[in-house]
Amino acid sequence: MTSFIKFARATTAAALALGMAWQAQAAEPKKGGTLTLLTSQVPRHFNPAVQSGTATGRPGTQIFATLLRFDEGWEPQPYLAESWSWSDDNLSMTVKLRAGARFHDGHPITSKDVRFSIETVKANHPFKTMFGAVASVETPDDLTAVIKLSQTHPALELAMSSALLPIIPEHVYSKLEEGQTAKNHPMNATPVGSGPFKFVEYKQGEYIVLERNDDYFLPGLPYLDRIVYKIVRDSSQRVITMEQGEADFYTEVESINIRRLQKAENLVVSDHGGEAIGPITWLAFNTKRAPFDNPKVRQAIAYAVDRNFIIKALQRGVSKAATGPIAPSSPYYTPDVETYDLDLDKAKALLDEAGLKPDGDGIRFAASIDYLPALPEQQKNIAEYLKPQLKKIGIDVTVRNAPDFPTWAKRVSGHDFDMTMDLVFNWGDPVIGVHRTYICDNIVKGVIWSNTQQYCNPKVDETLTMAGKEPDLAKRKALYAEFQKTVAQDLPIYWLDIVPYTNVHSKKLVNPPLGIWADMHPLDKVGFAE
Amino acid sequence: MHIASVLIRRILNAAGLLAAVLILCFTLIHLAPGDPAEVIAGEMGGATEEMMAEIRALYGLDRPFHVQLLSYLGNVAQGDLGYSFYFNQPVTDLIVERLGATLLLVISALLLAIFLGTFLGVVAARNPNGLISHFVTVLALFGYAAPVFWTAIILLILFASVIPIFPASGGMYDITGPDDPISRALDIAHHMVLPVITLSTIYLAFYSRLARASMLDVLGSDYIRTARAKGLAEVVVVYKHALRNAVLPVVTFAGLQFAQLMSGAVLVEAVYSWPGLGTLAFESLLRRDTPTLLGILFFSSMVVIIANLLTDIAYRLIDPRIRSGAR
Amino acid sequence: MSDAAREFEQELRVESPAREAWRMFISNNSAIVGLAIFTLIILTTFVGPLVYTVDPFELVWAPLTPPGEEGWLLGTDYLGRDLVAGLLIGGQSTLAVGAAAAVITITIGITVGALAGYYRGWVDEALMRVTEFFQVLPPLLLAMVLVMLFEPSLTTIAFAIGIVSWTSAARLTRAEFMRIRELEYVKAARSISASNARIIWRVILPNAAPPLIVSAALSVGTAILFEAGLSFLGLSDANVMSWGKLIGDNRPAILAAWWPVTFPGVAIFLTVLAVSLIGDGLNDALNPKLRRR
Amino acid sequence: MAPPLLSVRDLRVEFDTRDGIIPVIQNLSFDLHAGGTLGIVGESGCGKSMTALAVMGLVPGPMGRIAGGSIRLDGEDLVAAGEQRLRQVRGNEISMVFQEPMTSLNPVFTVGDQIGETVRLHQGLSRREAVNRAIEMLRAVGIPAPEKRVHEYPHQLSGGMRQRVMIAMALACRPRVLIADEPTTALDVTVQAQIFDLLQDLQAETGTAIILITHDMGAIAELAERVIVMYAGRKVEDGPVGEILGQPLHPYTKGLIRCVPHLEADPPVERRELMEIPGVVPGLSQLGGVGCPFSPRCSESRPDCNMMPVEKAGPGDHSVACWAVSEAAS
Repeated sequence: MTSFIKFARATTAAALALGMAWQAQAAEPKKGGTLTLLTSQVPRHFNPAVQSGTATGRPGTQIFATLLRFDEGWEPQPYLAESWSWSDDNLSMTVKLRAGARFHDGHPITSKDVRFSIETVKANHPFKTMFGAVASVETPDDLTAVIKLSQTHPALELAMSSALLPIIPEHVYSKLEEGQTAKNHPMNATPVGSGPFKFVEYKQGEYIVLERNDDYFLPGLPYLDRIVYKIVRDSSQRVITMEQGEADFYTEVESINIRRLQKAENLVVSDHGGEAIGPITWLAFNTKRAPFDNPKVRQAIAYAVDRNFIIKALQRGVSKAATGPIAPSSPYYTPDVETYDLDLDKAKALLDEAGLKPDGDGIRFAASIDYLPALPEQQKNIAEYLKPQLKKIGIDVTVRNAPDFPTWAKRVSGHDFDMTMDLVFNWGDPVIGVHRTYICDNIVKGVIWSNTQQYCNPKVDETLTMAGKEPDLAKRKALYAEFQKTVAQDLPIYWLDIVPYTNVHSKKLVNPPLGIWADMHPLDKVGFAE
Repeated sequence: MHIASVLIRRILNAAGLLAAVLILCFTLIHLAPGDPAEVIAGEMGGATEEMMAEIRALYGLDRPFHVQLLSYLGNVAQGDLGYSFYFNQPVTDLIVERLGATLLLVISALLLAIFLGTFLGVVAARNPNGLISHFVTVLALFGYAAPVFWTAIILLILFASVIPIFPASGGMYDITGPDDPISRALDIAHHMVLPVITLSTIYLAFYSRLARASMLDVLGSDYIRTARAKGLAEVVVVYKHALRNAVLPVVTFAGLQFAQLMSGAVLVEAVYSWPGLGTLAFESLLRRDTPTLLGILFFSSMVVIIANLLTDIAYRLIDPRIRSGAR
Repeated sequence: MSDAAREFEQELRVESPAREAWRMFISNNSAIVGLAIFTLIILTTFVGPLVYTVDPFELVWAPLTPPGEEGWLLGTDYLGRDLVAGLLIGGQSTLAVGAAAAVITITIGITVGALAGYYRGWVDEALMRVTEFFQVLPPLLLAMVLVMLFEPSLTTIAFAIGIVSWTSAARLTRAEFMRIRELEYVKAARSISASNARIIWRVILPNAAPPLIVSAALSVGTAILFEAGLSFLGLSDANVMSWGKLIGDNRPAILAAWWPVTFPGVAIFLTVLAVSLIGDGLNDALNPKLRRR
Repeated sequence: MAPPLLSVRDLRVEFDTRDGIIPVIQNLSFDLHAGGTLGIVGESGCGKSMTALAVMGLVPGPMGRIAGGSIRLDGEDLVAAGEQRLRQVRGNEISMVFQEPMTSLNPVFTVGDQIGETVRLHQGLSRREAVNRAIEMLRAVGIPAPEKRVHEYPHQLSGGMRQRVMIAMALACRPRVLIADEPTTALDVTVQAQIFDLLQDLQAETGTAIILITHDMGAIAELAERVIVMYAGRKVEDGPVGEILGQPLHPYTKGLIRCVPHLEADPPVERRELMEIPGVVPGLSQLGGVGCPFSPRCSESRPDCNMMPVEKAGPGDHSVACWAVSEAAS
């Protein structure tokens, strides 16, 4: 076991305790039953190897098994891999596959499928940092795979769980006809995996039906006969659907509806689960555009924003403060940075220093703010709040409406913006979800969720490169702490808060998915009470 | 004019219209900011420039505009509406299923509106100062003035939450329910009630008023006096002799308003998660899924054209004067 | 133009029908109610903000404060903005969009219809093809595409609505023109060689006006509903308050708070109701056939 | 003499209007004998069509109603009869041909359907029998190729044809009374003559009594045995056709006859040109006054005329309501 995991366990004692408390209650569910989950998202297809995101990830993790799975305490557990071990130099991992495991079409799972899967993900998945360090995968026998790394890569274990590394059958997905690539392979829509549930039917925009894999490699599992994902776009409708008992689980509950759901006698509301995802809501600046190229201006704005108001009033106390680029639920988080608590006088003083004096109407300059056109509570609402709030320090803000994602993405990725609200995921390890936003290399015009702030600090680059491959956890933590302090000072982004993945589930449900990946995790132990 | 030449003329006309719809909309969507590659990249959680280029090349988005347009039109002419960037499916497959749901909703709503509206209108016309007549007037005003999505939300909260007699999760049927044809049909009927009522409200209002005015007109006509002079019972006079003449404007408007009805369906589908073309249109618009969006515009235009044709046929069946080309 | 023609035109422009229409209109109770509501709405939205000066974008109190509490008459919205201010200022833009869209609708409709109905032949044929084109496309879908394309602002929304809704006005105008151009006085005007433009705008149009006025009045209501529908789908201008935007933005909170969605809904309802009552009143007053009933 | 088939006594029909209750027919009495022909003449708006509707029980409600008097068919008072009984009478015992053949037929049904409907209703014929009867009737009214025409729609027929269809429809059940309300007004002159001939032929054949309503004295002269002249809802003169035409007593009747040049065998030289009665028929709101309604237009007007004249018997079987005439007769 790597020191990373030990560290992770130590620093997430709270999460562990909660997980144990939950496990203590857990009883053996009965066999059978249909689990109905609600989602607002419409997946393109079900192969997470070539598609990131929760829409594909949720059903994808039921259909495809991964090598490892993580429990509620950030602890890696055997899954398709019966065991795994690291070489002493941390540059090679040997994975032993479970014997007798088969894909849904009856083909046995071999180490060649593991190699094929890693190669496919490496070539097609947007998170290049996940397997960028993998040099080769050797297959000494059918049940052994040896993953060779070009540099140490502490994030590898996490990247082998959830939706990040689905083991896909080579004999199915290597067959490509003219004009086909892994990304548009027809079998992505009718996937063949080895997970606890098999794909049955997808009615585009309506529902997804999965059924029990009777040949599942974990004996006695899963409990459920069937999983149905119902796509319900409207949040209020999801609430009444749960209240009426027409569904058993949904996550990403809007804060506005939490109180109402808590009152329902048949439901349990929980904010556990999904800790690994780490979605940070932030305000990003275009650091190449005046006056936002001046750190003082960015700091002034940070001082003018009342993070407390956002958390307490706009998010109704549901969210937690995010003070830096790494989510507080991460082992690498440090609270020891400048937090820019509300101070309008300081904000005005900083603007004065920057030479931005108010005119006759008290206006210093005009600026626009964009927002990601999804999750209005976390995006549009805050942008609209900033309009009157920043007026208090003399900034005349125009909210730029983005009717849809492409419009917004075009502006932000094209660097055509002043400020924008955004929501970006940590994805478990900083290497996967954090580096991309701050390194100079990743200033790529036209690519959303690259370093669209165009922030470039060679010192930060150097720190991150070292942190990414540092196997020693104490040192790694120190490096990330340094990184957090620096960017909090430079402030290319003002981090606001993290809205946890609040979920609601039926009281009849046993072992609801409340782990670090929430329902992007095999639901083989979920079932209904007797 | 010869019937065949009329038919050929109409088909040519329809083909021209559809081509115009495709060309204009293709251009419009092309002009919109953002492209599918960005959407796909966004959904994947970001992408490198090479991946974006790869996606664009995969869907031919890197070719010049006119090449894309011509190749698209060429494909449509061969009956191929293309492949959805976003949903990874042939557009025709994607649409055909949704089209059924939308047509089920729209046609049920239209029939309800026509029949109930006509009935109310007739009853109101027979007693222009009676209670029903006032009710029709009030209904007409309210049905017209209340935004349809607003009615939808209120009905949903009222009849799925406060008095939970209809399914809250919307959709067309409950996939977890029994799947024998009869149970499924009943389930669909159960799911249809609120959307159909909501959508028909506006038109119910409209048609009842139209039918009332038209019926008043017809009841004052000479042939109604003739019918009465034959000794026919009032019911026969009204429902046999007057009604068939009075529904003519209703039928005309039903055809003309089919496009508007499809519009209303977009809003109603959005509230009730009805898996129709409206929802699909909105989703594909948000995702710049040009082939799907164009396919929807193509199909809905075609539906409107067919609806107009059917209106003409219905009109001919009801009114012999049109049938023989007189007038 | 000859004296004869001028005299002829003056003869056409008799004052009494307008006066009689007005008499009919004001003797129609529901039309008066409509006019009263409409006047009241105009007055409140345009004069109200001069008296009630709260900024509709200002966060004044806790989000979703119920009506009447803490001195906020209609409560606050999901951000804590005052709903009274939102309704007053929002009403201005909603009414402006409604009026602008109606003007565009009627202008395009009358121009297309008049040219098609007057010139007939290939002009008619061509214009009717264009009309058909706009008639087969579901208006909301087309408007959605247009608004997305040019980004949602009051201007784009008004234009989009106008562009997708003019067809019925065009058909109406065309039918009226076809009917009127065959009437004796038009033939007379033509025989004294009045110009086509003059015949279209000064001779036929005034006589085709009654149904067009009714249609214009009703299209204000339709446009307001349309704006609300687009806002509901998220296609609204974030920097301009409007009733549709209030409904669309507050909709996710409807289970927690009914008021931010209800009040603008009622405002839209009353406005459209008023406009359609006025439209009906005008219809009864201007349509000589109905006048006898 | 046998008792009259249809006997109308003191008929009063009222309408509610914005200006109050207006009597559109007052004190109207007449008799019709089986097989006989009664003409009712007068200008438009004199109440002659309303008389027909009153006999049919079709006074348009709810504004209009029969406010008094009786209409007896074979002694049975139709005013007192229920709606159900009236429906049995309409189209069966009394039927009617309307003024406007162009609009009086329902455009969406075939003429066969419309004729057959009556016999199916009143005589319970089957569909097939009804079609045969319709063909028979169409042949009887002189429509060529009736087997083909029976399946045609009204718009496919000319005006004269349509009026023949109307007559066929009215006579399909062999009614005892046929009311023909201006049956030829909307038709060409040549067609008018054909229709009148047809009516006469059919009457001779079936023995149906006819009430012919018209403003055309020529038609009366040709067809009717008795004539009543109506003005402003009242009967002003009543008598055998020869007497009325030969010796009109009422100034209004005289005026009507003068309008038709050839009826006067030897017109005075100064009346060679077509004559007309000056002034216009009084509007609805002017009905119900106390004076003689014709006096404003009457050349023989006198002070008495501001009181309503009473009906006075003239020579023979002739009566008239005019102050001037009463005096002359006394």
